Amino acid sequence: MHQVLSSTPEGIFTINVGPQHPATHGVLHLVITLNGETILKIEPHLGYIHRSIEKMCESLTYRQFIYVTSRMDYLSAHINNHACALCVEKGLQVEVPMRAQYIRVIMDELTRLASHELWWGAMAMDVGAFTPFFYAFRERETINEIMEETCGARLTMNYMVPGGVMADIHPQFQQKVKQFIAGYKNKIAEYNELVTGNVIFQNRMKGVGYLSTEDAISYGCSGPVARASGVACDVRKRYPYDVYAQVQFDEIIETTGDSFARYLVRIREMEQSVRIIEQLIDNIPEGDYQAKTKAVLKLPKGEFYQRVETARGELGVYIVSEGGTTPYRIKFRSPGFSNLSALNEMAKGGKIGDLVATMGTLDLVIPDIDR
Amino acid sequence: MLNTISFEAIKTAVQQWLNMHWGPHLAFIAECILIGLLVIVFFAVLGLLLVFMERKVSAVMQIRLGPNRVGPKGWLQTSADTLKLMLKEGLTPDGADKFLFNLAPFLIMIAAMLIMVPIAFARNFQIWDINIGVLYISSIASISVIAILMAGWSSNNKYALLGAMRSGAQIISYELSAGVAVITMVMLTQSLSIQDIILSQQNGWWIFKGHIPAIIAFIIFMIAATAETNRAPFDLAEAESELTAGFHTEYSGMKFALFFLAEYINVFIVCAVAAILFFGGWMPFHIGNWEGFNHIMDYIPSSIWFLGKTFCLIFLIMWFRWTFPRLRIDQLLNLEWKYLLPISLANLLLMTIIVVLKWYL
Amino acid sequence: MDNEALKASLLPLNANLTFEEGGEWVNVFVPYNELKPLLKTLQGEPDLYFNYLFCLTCVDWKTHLTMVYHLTSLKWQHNLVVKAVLNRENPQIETVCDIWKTAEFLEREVYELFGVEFLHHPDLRRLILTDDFKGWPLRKDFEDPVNMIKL
Amino acid sequence: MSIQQYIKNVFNAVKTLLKGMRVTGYYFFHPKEIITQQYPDNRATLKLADRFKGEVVMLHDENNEHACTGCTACELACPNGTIKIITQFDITPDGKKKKALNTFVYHLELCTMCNLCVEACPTGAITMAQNFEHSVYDRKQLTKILNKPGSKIRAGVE
Repeated sequence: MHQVLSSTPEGIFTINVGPQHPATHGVLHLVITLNGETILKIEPHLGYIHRSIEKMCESLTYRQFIYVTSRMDYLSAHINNHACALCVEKGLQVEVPMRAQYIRVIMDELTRLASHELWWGAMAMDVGAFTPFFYAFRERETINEIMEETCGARLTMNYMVPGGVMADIHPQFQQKVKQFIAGYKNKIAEYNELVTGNVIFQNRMKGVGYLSTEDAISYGCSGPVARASGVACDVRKRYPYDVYAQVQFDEIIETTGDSFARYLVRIREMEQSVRIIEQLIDNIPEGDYQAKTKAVLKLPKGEFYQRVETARGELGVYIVSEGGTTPYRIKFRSPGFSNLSALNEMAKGGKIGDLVATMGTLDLVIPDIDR
Repeated sequence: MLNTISFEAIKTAVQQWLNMHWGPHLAFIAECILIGLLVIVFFAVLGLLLVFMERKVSAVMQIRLGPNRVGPKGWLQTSADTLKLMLKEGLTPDGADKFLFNLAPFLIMIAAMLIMVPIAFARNFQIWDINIGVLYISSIASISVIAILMAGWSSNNKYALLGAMRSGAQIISYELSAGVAVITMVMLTQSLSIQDIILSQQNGWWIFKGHIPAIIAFIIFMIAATAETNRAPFDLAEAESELTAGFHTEYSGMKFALFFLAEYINVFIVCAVAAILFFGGWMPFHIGNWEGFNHIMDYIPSSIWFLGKTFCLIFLIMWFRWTFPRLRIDQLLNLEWKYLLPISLANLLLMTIIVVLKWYL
Repeated sequence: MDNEALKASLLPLNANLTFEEGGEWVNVFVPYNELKPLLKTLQGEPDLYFNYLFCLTCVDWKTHLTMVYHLTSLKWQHNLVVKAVLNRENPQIETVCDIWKTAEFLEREVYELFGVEFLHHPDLRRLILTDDFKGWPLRKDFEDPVNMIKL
Repeated sequence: MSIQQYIKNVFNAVKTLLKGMRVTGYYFFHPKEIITQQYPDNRATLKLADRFKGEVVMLHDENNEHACTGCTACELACPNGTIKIITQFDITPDGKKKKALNTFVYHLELCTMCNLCVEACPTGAITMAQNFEHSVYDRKQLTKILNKPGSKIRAGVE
């Protein structure tokens, strides 16, 4: 008979998860070394969706390059744009009007909600529950409609521009957001009933994919992944930008460091996002939505770094300027890239089912990793 | 009797006609062929119906509309899908063990078909009332695991192999608690024959008059049945977010459709068995000696009773599937060996006491 | 620690440090062969405690390459940018992935996009590009007539 | 694990499962909650947001006049080279040469709807339209000429 399945005498064999695999949410490729069902090693292979955005940005002007960044972490497109706009503003030393700052932060938090919604649905799907996906998309759809009305697009909005936002909010924006927020709290309760409390789900999540505090710091993890391991790293708290310094919200920190902690951090972060929006939505000050900037932006010679908190963690925009209209070198420090590098540490020794649960709670967006 | 056009009447008429015209031997052969054809047709219709039902149930639970384009209200959707699957090329991978690879889907269908034998669809309408009906069902049900292992191994695909191995561990362990739950009910009826079991529920179904042990046995049987049919939350053999499609990763076209069909047939069969054991099969809803009430209930045809009960249970299993996340393989085995098996054994003891003391009605 | 205090505490660590003025954070240049011990001290010293490497990248200045390490201390909340100049023909530098594990992936990325060779790196393979890819894409002189569209 | 704990565990587990089933059960018995939109069928009632960015169009008034001066600000603002403006020199009545638009070429296949050209336009000649059904059989059809044949610049627009 022909040879069936190559493996070593000890029964150790490798399988390829991805680039097309339901659990990788995109084109991530993991080479997994297995002993039976137990994972010995995970090696990520990246680059299936690498577009070299950094190189592209070198030939685009400071106004133009922002739209490309929506295509990195497409689930927090607003926040990516926000980071770039802030970085350019830092170089230009432009004061952004208060109205624009308020709008930006509300948009950021709506984006975060939408992103966490999608994560919640997709993660429930990873562990085998299909129905939550649709409930999550129902809420996400409402947010998208609000976005569409104000920004003109649903996913890659390109709404933030250096100096403010591209257009004023839609007249119905405030009313619609308030309506959404009012109904949304019940939805979180429903999510908890359907998924969080479920005994099967808790068993799948608890004690799985453990990441210690030291490792989280050493691997450069950020966002909910690091906060679930007890690292206080919320950029919104540590280095507040725009009006984040003025709003009241809690930095969610869990200390258990397992998948369930990461899950809880995100769920509770959704509540905090709601809280931020509630504080801001009624108090948007009157005024300009955009500061006066020159038609052609030129950054002074120097280096500018801006970090923001996306739904996945700390996004850094590093612009090296030679004084021209285009950046000399631009680097995006993407949260997913660092979080992914810790995957081997988390999933080692677990089962294949654990790997899926762990990857689900990492909330990987592959274009963000590959850029 | 009440039902002049019952299944029983049709069966008797056909039998008489055949015997009258063809003589006993030929009539027997003709009957066999007829039954075979009936079972195949029944399978096809059932498959289409259950797939459609699953899609609609899941859709409404997921705040969607579900299939609604092909035919009135989408009723022909599954037929269209079947047509598509038939037209698709049935690929056999190069590295596969071709004989086993092609055999496996048929084996799983044959196993499903064989279980059909002792199930009573209506009053006196049964292919063969074997006196060990329940035992026969439990033993034939285990054949499907061979087919799954065969499919997984012969595919020469690591995902398929992992899925098959999971499935093997799962089905073999859940057979135990399903078996014990069945034995609990056999204690009550004191017969293995399906006919006897149904008739013993003449004045009330076992779920109502069997006290707590019957209810516990029912719950355990439903859990074990869900596991045995490889359905969520126990669909580890397929677990599409982990193993893409598990043991049938490499199958396509009609061979894949057979696996798919077999899953639904198995769901139907386990639900039918549960309906027979706990809800009296085709037996109408009777309460003790309320003659009037029982009489009204008898007007509803027995086949409706049987199918109604079965489909309610199928709905329950579908409800499970669209609500719960999937278990992990070690948790799955934990659940069986640390929870279901001890509980069902204790339950069996309890039932024995009840039966010995004759506490049941 | 504010920028001035940080500068003051950095000075005794290495005699060859040069500071770059301007910018939000302290920018310090260090000879590439002395980078590793400096970073090790920066991470270990309890007063500095730069335990979080949040960005590691390289800039091609056409005449030379500059490695840029962005460090922060989650405990003291101060930031530092350490830079090292490499020659362009044969860029080599010690790996820092035994100090911060995140550097393993970041260095692999820099290796394949800039061609910087990290000495003693445990697994210096291409991460993003295909194994037979020629050239260092993020260098300024990289040309790819097929895939690069000049507007 | 004591026997009490064991029984408690089993009961709690069953309770959480039933809670989950209640949620899905609620939606099963309340089909009003269904949110599916049957897209191609609801074209008549489908209303897109006014700001929806579907494609770039040039505004023409009833006299077939537009406001484009051919200044190429949009061409410069576009990050993808979507817009190509071909200009010509008109002779004004007082005998001077004046730059004017000849053809406004718009490559829809390259456009990312970033709205930068509309922002850059000094005269408000172009805007975003709410059309999103762009699929065609030939890619060539996606290259559009936005100024209508015979159109000319509106008087007074500089």
